[in-house]
Amino acid sequence: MRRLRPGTATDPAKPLSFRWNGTAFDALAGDTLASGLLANGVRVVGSSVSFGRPRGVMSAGLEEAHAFAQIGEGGASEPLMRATTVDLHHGLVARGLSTKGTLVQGDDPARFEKRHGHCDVLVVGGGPAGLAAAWAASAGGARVILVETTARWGGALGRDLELIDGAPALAWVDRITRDLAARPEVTALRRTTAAVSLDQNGVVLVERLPETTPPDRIRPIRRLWQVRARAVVVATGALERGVVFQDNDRPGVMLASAVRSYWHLHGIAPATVVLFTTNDDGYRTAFDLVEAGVLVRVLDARESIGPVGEQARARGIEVLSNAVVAGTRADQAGLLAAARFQAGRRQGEWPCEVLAVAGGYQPLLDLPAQRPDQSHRIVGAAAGQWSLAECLLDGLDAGVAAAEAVGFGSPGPTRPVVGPDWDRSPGTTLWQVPAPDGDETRSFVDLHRDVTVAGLDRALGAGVRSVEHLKRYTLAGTGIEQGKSAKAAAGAIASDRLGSEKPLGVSTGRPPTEPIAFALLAGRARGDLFEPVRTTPAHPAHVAAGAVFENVGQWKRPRYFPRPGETMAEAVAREARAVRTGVAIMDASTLGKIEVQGADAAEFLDRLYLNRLSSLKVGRARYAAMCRLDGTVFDDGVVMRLAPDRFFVTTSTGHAASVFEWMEEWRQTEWPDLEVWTTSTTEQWATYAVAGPQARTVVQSVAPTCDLSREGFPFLGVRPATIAGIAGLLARVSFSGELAFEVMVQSRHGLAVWNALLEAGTPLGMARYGLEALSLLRAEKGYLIVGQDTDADTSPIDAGLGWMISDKDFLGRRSLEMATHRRSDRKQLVGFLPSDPAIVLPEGAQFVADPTQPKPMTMIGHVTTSHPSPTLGRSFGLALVRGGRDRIGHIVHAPLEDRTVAVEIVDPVFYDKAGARRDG
Amino acid sequence: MARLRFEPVRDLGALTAVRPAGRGQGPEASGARARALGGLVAALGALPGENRVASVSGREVLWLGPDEFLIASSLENGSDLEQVLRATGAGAVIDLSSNWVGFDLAGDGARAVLASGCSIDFHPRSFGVGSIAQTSMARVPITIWQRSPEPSYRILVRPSLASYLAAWVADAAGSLEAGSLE
Amino acid sequence: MPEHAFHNPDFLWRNPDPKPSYDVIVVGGGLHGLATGYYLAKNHGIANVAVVERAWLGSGNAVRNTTIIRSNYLRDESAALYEHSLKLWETLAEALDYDLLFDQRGVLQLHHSQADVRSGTRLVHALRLNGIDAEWLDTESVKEFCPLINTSQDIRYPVVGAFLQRRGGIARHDAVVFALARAANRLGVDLIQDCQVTGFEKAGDRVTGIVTSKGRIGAGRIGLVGAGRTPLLAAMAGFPVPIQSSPLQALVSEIVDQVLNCVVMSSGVHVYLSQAHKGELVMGAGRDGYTSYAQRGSFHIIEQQVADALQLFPLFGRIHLLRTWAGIVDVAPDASPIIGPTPVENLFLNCGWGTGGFKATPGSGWVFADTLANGRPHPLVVPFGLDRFERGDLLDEHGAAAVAH
Amino acid sequence: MLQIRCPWCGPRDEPEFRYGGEAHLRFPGNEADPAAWARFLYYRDNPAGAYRERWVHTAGCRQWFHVIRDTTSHRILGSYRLDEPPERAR
Ligand SMILES: Cc1cc2nc3c(=O)[nH]c(=O)nc-3n(C[C@H](O)[C@H](O)[C@H](O)COP(=O)(O)OP(=O)(O)OC[C@H]3O[C@@H](n4cnc5c(N)ncnc54)[C@H](O)[C@@H]3O)c2cc1C
Ligand SMILES: NC(=O)c1ccc[n+]([C@@H]2O[C@H](COP(=O)([O-])OP(=O)(O)OC[C@H]3O[C@@H](n4cnc5c(N)ncnc54)[C@H](O)[C@@H]3O)[C@@H](O)[C@H]2O)c1
Ligand SMILES: Cc1cc2nc3c(=O)[nH]c(=O)nc-3n(C[C@H](O)[C@H](O)[C@H](O)COP(=O)(O)O)c2cc1C
Ligand SMILES: [Zn+2]
Repeated sequence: MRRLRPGTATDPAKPLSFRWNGTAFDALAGDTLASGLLANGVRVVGSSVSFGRPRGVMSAGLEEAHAFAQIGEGGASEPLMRATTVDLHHGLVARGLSTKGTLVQGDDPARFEKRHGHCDVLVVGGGPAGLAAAWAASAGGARVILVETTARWGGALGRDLELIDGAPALAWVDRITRDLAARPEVTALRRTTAAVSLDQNGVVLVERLPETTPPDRIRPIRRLWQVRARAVVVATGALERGVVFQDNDRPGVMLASAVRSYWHLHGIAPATVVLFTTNDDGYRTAFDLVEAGVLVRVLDARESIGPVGEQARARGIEVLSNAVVAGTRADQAGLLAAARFQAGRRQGEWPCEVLAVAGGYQPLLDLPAQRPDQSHRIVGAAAGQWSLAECLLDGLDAGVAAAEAVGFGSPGPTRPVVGPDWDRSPGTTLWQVPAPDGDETRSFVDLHRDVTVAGLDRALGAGVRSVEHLKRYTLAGTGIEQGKSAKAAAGAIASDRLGSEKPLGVSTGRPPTEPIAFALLAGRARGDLFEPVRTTPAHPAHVAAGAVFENVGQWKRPRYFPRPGETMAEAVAREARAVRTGVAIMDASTLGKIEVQGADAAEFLDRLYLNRLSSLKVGRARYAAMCRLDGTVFDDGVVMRLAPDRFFVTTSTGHAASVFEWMEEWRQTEWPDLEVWTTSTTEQWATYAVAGPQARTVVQSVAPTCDLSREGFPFLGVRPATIAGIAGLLARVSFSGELAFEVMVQSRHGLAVWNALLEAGTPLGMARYGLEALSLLRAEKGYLIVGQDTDADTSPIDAGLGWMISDKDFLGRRSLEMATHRRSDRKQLVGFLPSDPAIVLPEGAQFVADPTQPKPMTMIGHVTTSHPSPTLGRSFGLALVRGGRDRIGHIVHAPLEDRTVAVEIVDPVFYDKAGARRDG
Repeated sequence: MARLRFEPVRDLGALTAVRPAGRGQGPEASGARARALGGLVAALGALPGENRVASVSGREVLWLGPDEFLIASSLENGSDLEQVLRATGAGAVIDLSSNWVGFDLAGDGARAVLASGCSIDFHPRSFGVGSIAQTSMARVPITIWQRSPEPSYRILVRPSLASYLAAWVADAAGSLEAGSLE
Repeated sequence: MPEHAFHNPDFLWRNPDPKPSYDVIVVGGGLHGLATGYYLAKNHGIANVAVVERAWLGSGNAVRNTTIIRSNYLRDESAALYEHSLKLWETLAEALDYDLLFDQRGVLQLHHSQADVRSGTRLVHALRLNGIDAEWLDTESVKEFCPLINTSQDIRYPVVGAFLQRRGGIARHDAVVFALARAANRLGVDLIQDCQVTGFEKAGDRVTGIVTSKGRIGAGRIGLVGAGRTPLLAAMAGFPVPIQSSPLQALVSEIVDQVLNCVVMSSGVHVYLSQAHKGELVMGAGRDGYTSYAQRGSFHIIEQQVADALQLFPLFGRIHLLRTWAGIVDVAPDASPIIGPTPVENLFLNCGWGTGGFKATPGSGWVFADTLANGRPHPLVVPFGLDRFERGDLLDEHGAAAVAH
Repeated sequence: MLQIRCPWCGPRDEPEFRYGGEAHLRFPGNEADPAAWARFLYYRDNPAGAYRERWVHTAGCRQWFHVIRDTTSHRILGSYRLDEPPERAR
């Protein structure tokens, strides 16, 4: 094929060049990669996946099953692009592929973005039906989005020479698109494919933005739209079908409509064409190419060729009726050289450069097929309307109806006059021409997956009767174009060969209608924007102090604060020692905080927590825990009573959201009569724990007016206080067992107060401590961390929180009364001491009673927390152990990979059992 | 003309949440509710309708849900407001001044930037001056309302998530300037 | 045969009309139903068996799963069951005389937080003592084992470690359907497709047959293996099941050169993926929250899982999403299967495999065939009975692996 | 992706909501017998067809409400407030 003139889609004033398999070629703006290759006489684009046969361009659109290319270079290289849907730009680099792509390591500078869109009416497809629908729908002011996957409007009108209102149809297209552009509420997007159909009239669009080689780092090259429409009109048209015959995959065998497209849109034509048609529409290709001086001969599968065929003969075109292509002959390179035909009893061979196949049209319904029960309006060729006049009217009517359905009138559009209409008689349905020699191993049904009629036969012979098994046995329809052209053929040919009266149909269609790059699906959510990092007000100070951070959900929390040269173990030991012997400070701002207010607040909390909180006095705090309904531990925290009708509740960092939601759920759905309200105040407050024997001194120096004495501010007291000049709250709660104050100030002052506390503590050598030291300190006191020392089976009784359970009702109580919760072999939280005090057991290590038993061993528990303790001068830990409390004082064994460690089960409180130190 | 302005709100003032008393059904509850709402109207000058913002005497009263309002006021009248509201017999009053930080987003490109991460329709036909929504932007929870037809929007976001949201918006604004987001 | 096409046998199965009655009817022609039919004939000599399937064999989750096979479950009861299954996988291709492309390329479960690490190490220790292979890998070793993974510590959720089950891997799911069906068919089991069960016939509390779209069929014993549609079947039989049916989605890319040498799962960054034999990437994430029988899910789940995957595999940026789909999975409150007798005599239940039953295929068929043949639960499944919910003895697997596939 | 109408805020995309399963369940109280308790904890209706279910608008007004949705098509027949009867679904 050669370019004989510019086409309607190409701009001779804008030449460009691109590289294909290392060679530079010239083309024009408006070319696709496929037209660019054809214009340069490139006939072989790649090779077939199973048999390595040469393959060329067979279509002009999204149904392309041959011409796959790897586009771009380095990290920006993109595999398996259909040459027919890639718009050429200057400098583009591409190479041909079989059906396997390549991934290339390297930086990909390209950007991809996403966007939400909203409209009254979404019209998919910019052919005559879609244009008419969008035009009519938007006339009354409705918001309309119109999308077209190719670079140009008009759909079939680009390849079919038609007249509308007495002028070439493309003039009508221009007029309509100009009207649309002038309407402010219309968004008309070319190079945009409707790819995914969502429930409730959502549609995901893929928009291709202008690209450069190499890509720049700012302008996105593709955009994923998520559109919500109030009505959707589908005008996606129809695809021309091929016909399966022997050696139907040769480069040069093309769809007749594609041959016509390349001629009209790109000015490209072959020297000789054999048209194999089953219908009148195919003759358009013959007529248009003859005018271009191409030698055209026609094989018409119908018994009688009808008036259009007669017209062709009258124009000097050789036409054989009752004629089919039985096979093709190739030259030495495997390229099409001739079509072998059978016409009645006559057999023969016509040499040709292109064999154009017109097998009739198949509505393209891959979008609505994704949600069969959606109420999309399907119009035009997609709805089986074959004449332009019908397509236009169908589109106009659907546009008006859609606008009216969403409350917009329409001025009653004028109906365009089409004509003279293309004279046509219905075609004959022909899916396959049997191979004359009976060898169907080269009659390709799915050209992409190399599935042949012989392959279908094999599947049927094996007992396959469902089109879905057929697909999975042969792989027909599983390629890049998802069988847009092959699926129907596979089902029809198989039905035919089975002689079954019930057609097998087509295999299920799924999203997306065109492949979507992973990078586009991620959009901006990559790198730093992948997911939020949540930081506390004092975060900059932690960074400056050299903290090592840990991800806790989305939060960054200091794990420890190493001094130069310190290992983690050393830093943690130092931090913990500071708490035990001096003073240290930790940022606890990520704790969840909830304010519960209202006359029934106390009753509400009583129903949620194990403990009775209505008895809590104003100005006092209580450690409290709650269960799930199944009686397992959900969360723990401190409940503080600020006023008779006001409580301040803390939750663990990880459960802040779920506890809040849990409270709201019960408040709204079960207890709508309680006068109570909950508000999440997690970020209203910055919270710092100042812990250690010297804590009082430090806090006193920033809260000079507050009575912090042992008597004046007893353990579990809560009171408003001015801290470093900022009004806040002080609470005497302790998770380390030492004297400790929890300082709460509004988070906007958090950093300043943190710095003030640090400054106040400096003379006393106050340390910062992180999560590791915290975990160690609290474990020495036997305080559990929900989720670490408990799992999905642990009840509060198992966890040693049974003392909290009051005689009132609370959520989960019913489950705790079940027999299973009273079993003595439940896993209970206990302490343990390795027999060798230098051995720190790994967390997660399992305990057995008898270490000599063969595998699978009977495990009786596992380590939940394990540390070396500078305070105890030895290793220790917490564990969940079957019947653990009865095993206190007994030895169990932890078989590790390289040795077995004996450990003694002990009470979980290791330090200051009497609780003497918390008052300082 | 600047196509887009995006800046942190330096002084967001005081934010006070209020929940009218009178939950549940029955005449007693609805009486309490009517009294609470009446008290709030008296104290604030007006209450907004559903999904609306009422701006009265320098305060903005935001509808957040069927039983929740958030009042944004300058810091000075903020602190006594809490007492005033409590005195109206409202069910719950709570200071949230530090629970949120604010951004203002304004200009031609504002809607396009919002559309890069928020699924709400900001077209003037469905969201105009005085409209408010709690939703998410870039998967971060936000409260957003339109303050002028320019359009200009105020966005509240949790302090811990503010820098992420700002980075997202800056990135989207970059695309906008490059001419791709229009 | 080139690697992207498969070798399928010349004969798979007969397509018989149902007989008036069978000794055993298995309702559900998925993997577990087919395996049950196969083992009834093979292990118990009961060949007067029908497997009835409402659509085509495998049309449920059998053809929809991401094919991850492993046995590294935390609970002793689960570990025993899945390990039994994994051992059967190791000889299944030979037993069925069919290349299942069972490939023990290793399953790597990545951890991204200290909390993850804790549950991961717990699992490794438990598995070792249960005699199941498990290795803990630090970040360096992860990089070595699977160089494609981004182990940079600068990403949002860096990899802090992983555990590896080398005996884990993937198989070709369609081949397993074909192979089990062919083997069952060979042993005389009738595979009856397009045969929807619409009711049960009972004599008192005893079930005596099924009512189907192809008429009534009598049965001695009946096994329900209907996966996502179990609640509907149970309702027909007159008892409830604690199952939620919801969509679980998966996706594939187009075919690219082999680059990924193992199965990668990540709980913190919610995704699991592998590269199938043809070369497509196969990927899944968590299930959609809502109840559904529509075999499709919500697209934002797909978008999120792909963004997650790109954190770990930046190389996949320009790969294309080719196809997405969903299966309807049956999930019990504790995410463990339910196997055993039902309140109806002679009617047995096998369901609740949820998001992770592909790996259990041979094991499930084995124990369920035994249960049906003997009319009492196989010893391995005693803890998995329907009665555990009333007792409160749940078998929660969530604790161990946040993703259970 | 579903689009759900919050009775308070109007139609919003699914990620703004959290699913709450079967609607109109009654908490049997802590006196329930074991069977009734297990029912309440673990058993939910799972119809193929119209399903009354609960959702909560977590990213919006945080209100719980009811939705009637067809589980075979995802078509939503309406939503209604907690204090409204199903007939009021819109
Ligand atoms: C996306 C996805 C990914 C997964 N990934 C994995 C994984 O990586 N690893 C893993 O181990 N597991 C995975 N699973 C889970 C696994 O697929 C299932 O647990 C397993 O397939 C269930 O067993 P089955 O094959 O017998 O079920 P199904 O194939 O669903 O079989 C049930 C059969 O019963 C039939 N049936 C139902 N009702 C009737 C009726 N009334 N009459 C007649 N027949 C009926 C159905 O049509 C169906 O064919 C995944 C599942 C999904 C959906
Ligand atoms: N004579 C015949 O046998 C015959 C058969 C079929 C069609 N036709 C002619 O074709 C025309 C049909 O008009 P029409 O408007 O219905 O169809 P059309 O084919 O003209 O237009 C459909 C448009 O939708 C686009 N499209 C397809 N899928 C898309 C997607 N997912 N997203 C975005 N865009 C997508 C296509 O690129 C195309 O431009 C008429 O002129 C008719 O006469 C004739
Ligand atoms: C492991 C695996 C690999 C798959 N590979 C492909 C593939 O290469 N091409 C394809 O179109 N579909 C592929 N699929 C998806 C199936 O085509 C199909 O979507 C899936 O079996 C669900 O069936 P349904 O979509 O017909 O409902 C694959 C599925 C699985 C489970
Ligand atoms: Zn709402």
